[in-house]
Amino acid sequence: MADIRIETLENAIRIANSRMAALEAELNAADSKLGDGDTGVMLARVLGKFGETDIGAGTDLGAAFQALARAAAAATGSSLGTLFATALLTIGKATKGRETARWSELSGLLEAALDAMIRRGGASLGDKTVLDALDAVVKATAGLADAGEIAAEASKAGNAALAAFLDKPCKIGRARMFAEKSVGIDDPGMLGFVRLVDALADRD
Amino acid sequence: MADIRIETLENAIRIANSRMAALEAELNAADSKLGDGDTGVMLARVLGKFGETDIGAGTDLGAAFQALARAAAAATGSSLGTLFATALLTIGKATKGRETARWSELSGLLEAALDAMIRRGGASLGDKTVLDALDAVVKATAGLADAGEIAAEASKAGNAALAAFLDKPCKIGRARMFAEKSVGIDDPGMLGFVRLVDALADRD
Amino acid sequence: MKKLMNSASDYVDEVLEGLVLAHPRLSLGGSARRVVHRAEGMRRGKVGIVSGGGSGHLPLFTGYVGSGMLDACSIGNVFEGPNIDSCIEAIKLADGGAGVLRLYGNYGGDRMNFDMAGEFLEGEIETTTVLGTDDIASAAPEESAKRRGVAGIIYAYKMAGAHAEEGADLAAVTETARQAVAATKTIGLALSPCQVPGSAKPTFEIAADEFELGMGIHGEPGLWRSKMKPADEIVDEMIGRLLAERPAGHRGRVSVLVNSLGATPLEELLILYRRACAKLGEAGLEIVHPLVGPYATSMEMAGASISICFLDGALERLLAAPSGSPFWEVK
Amino acid sequence: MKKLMNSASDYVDEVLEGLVLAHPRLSLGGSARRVVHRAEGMRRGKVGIVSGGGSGHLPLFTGYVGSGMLDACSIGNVFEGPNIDSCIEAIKLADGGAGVLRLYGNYGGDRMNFDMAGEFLEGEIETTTVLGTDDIASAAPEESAKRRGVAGIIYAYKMAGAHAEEGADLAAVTETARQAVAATKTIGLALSPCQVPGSAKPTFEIAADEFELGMGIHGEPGLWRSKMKPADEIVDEMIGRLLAERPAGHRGRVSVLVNSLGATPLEELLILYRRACAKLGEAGLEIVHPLVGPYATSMEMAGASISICFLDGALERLLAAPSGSPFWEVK
Ligand SMILES: Nc1ncnc2c1ncn2[C@@H]1O[C@H](COP(=O)(O)OP(=O)(O)O)[C@@H](O)[C@H]1O
Ligand SMILES: Nc1ncnc2c1ncn2[C@@H]1O[C@H](COP(=O)(O)OP(=O)(O)O)[C@@H](O)[C@H]1O
Ligand SMILES: [Mg+2]
Ligand SMILES: [Mg+2]
Ligand SMILES: [Mg+2]
Ligand SMILES: [Mg+2]
Repeated sequence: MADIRIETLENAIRIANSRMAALEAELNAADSKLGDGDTGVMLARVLGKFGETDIGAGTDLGAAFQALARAAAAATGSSLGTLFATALLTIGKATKGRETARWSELSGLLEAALDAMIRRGGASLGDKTVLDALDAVVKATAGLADAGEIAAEASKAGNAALAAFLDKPCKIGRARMFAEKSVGIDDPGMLGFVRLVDALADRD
Repeated sequence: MADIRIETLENAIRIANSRMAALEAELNAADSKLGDGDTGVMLARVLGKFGETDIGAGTDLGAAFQALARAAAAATGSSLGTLFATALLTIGKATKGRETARWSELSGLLEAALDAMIRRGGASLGDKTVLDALDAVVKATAGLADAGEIAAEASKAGNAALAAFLDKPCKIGRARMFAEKSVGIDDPGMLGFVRLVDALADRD
Repeated sequence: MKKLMNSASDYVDEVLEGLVLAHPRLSLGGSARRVVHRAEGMRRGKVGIVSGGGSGHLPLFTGYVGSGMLDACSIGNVFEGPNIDSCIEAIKLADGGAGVLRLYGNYGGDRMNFDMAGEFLEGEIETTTVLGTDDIASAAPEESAKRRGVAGIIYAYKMAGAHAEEGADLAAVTETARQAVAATKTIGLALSPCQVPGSAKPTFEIAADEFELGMGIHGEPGLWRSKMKPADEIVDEMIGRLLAERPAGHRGRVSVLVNSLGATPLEELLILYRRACAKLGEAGLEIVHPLVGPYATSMEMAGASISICFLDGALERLLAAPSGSPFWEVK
Repeated sequence: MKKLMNSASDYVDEVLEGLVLAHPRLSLGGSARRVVHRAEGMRRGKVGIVSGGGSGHLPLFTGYVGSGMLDACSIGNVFEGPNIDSCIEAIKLADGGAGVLRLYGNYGGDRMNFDMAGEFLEGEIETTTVLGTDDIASAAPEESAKRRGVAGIIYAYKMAGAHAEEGADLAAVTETARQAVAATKTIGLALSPCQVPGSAKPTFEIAADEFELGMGIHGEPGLWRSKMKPADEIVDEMIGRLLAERPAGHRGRVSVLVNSLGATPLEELLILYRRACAKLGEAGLEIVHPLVGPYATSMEMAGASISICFLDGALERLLAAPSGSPFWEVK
């Protein structure tokens, strides 16, 4: 399969946006169990803005990622949205000036994004957040070079993380106070991430 | 039958109070169609206060009426309550110092009360208020001397007034604005008065 | 409807106790503790101004007791007029020897009790009366004297109060109140009802997607109901109806009050106010001293009213004068 | 839930436009018009104070911009943090050359964006941070630094703001804010939810006869639910929990804030305040400068919070100092 290029990104944004139509309500519902119920509406807005952002004009893949980071940061100041922007900015810096990236680089790029998100948000792996699913994807895709294989392994790993954390208590934010209540409930950020990875891997 | 005396009053208050249990909701509902829905709760409170007012100690019938007037005036400042207090005060003044009144005097006493209520409230006969039912009772009981006959005629006249006004428009207060809406609806003050007269006449 | 209260029968008394605890410039008096008056007492020689009415409309009426506004208020049960004793006591507490203006909304019970109180005090305290009649939905223009008083009455409190504070005599203060009432027009809209404490039912019913224009502050029926519309459309109709009552010869400066009936949050009031500004601007009117917030409520009723006070030079000067009431301070 | 608005996407922008129209001392700025700041600009040499957060909490945060309080606020969408650009712009607008204190509630998005804004301005504007953490239901006392900031943060605005106005330097203003936060404890209760504009559902569900103690201001779950109880019983538990957090060595003077979450009317707040006074009196505490009203809301949510600010001499002096913000004026 071809390298990662701006069209790859544009295609992913289209897929994510069409998946969001149904996912929005699911994420809102998940967040409303212990949070404020806005994960879905926020993510839909951010992905919608991506769809409106023109990233196809140039040939700089890094610049495209950075444009998306700016779009996310302009569209919201919520926790997940800001972490999303942080991740995109990090990947953008790493691919700045390049026309393409190889699929074999993806795991490393995601790992850099993960580190930046940990630094920015102050949460730790194991806290039951989007970070844990991303971490699982980083690990499962390390060393892989084939886009199809990466998609399949990422999806498998994300779902495995979701399942593994379902019965663990949440350790951040207000939900921490209700650690027992968070047992048996998916973290909305993790859920959103895994569902979108599934959609990109065509495994809805 | 005996004359009107303080015990007659006490007995009437007991009857009115027990009738009020079911009447309260009916009057609130009637008032909520075009008014603020409080006729029943206010009247129940006023009659409840009457039950707590000690009027049996002395032998002055007029003083008893005046004590009730004060109780009503203390319990509410609503239109109907204030008119009720006005009526009781007027009858109290007319019977001041007397131990009894004859039943044949009742129509005249009520007429004096009606005049005072018209002066106080500024409404006219025909406006579709409690005044119209009272006026009908005054007229129907004029010249009668027997308690039983008075009760029967009062009840008949009150209900006839209620029926006659049902399809007329209300001409006072905010309901005036919705004159067409008030057609087919009982005036809550008139309804309360007639229902209580029925109860006193034992014609529930 | 849920209420944070102890019992229906203690509701009003506990509210008033809380009010004077929270606002030490207010005092609770009267034989039944149903009069709120200025804690510092009346200044000799100043014309007194009393108002009053049923409970359930805070900050009306009591919240406007203070220097440059009201001197005393008599308070009735929820949505009932104040009783005669409290009216008598309020007038006495507002008596500084220069007469007392009775300034309250045009409701049957209130009127009868304030009238009786005045008769009772005849020969003792000189009194005059001005009735608030700003609710344009409560009677046609030809019958404007029959209209009810709603939120817009606070303009009359402010202007008459400032005039009295300056030392104007009873006739002049009364005339100012009369002019302020004549200059002020209000229209309201309701989204959801309130419930009188102790009552089994809300004051009215309305569908989850409907609103009513022109509803009274106790839930009395309004002009029409409709499915929810964009706020700007609603404001356009409200402003249109208010401007239709613009006094002949008015010169172009107005104050505007966008008032919450209780549950409607400040966010929504500001959306209404934004549009009201635009429409008044289009009509060539200039807004001074706008008021946006809960100024006259019906407990937890959702909805809002818009009042326009069509100013002249004298009224505008009095509007800007100092006042020290807890819910409308001007320094 | 019915809302007087035009569209969900215009909600925040129109609210902010209405706000600055109604309060000319406030200005709307920033590239996306999501910063509210003092219209008269920053005084050179004064420490700046910025706050901010999601929309839907008026008069928080923007209503406390004014002399002796905040200098600028960055505003996010409803219940979302302010974005990084608005945080950067707010800090710049609050810069008078003496550094800027970032003083806001302890919410993830707000924190990340204010942090990034500070990093972005490193070397250009000196910044410090104090997080509001007054909600005692949001974490155990051992983890009080993890608590969320709710209504009680306005005490920190007031005290730090007064100190900055007096000319204190950044370190001193920051320390005052820290002390004010440490001295203030809040607990809330909810009766009914609100709805985020554009969302299909209310933020939570609760039975018609239930209330929840300790609920978060976005509807996050609280400590327990129960059938409705008499107000005094509810207040007793709230005050009991707040007094359990009374700082060691506190001398006995407090301020109290009884705050409406939006739809709960002033009448009910006063019933709560009346009982709070009695309980604090029993505990030997004296109340100064009480606040009763809608100070920090969640749009049309019904419910209330009680905050106690345990004063010392320095904090009390700053509490009483003048301030000119639209929703908390002291003269
Ligand atoms: N500090 C953090 N570190 C990592 N992930 C976080 C952090 N805070 C929140 N999240 C993620 O964001 C999700 C919540 O997102 P969202 O509802 O948009 O934010 P908010 O809490 O601002 O409403 C959580 O489910 C979690 O996965
Ligand atoms: N001015 C008046 N003259 C005669 N009757 C009146 C007058 N005002 C009200 N009423 C009577 O009182 C009734 C309403 O009473 P109530 O609901 O207690 O008063 P309020 O209008 O103060 O809520 C009306 O149905 C009418 O019969
Ligand atoms: Mg959320
Ligand atoms: Mg009524
Ligand atoms: Mg009434
Ligand atoms: Mg959020």
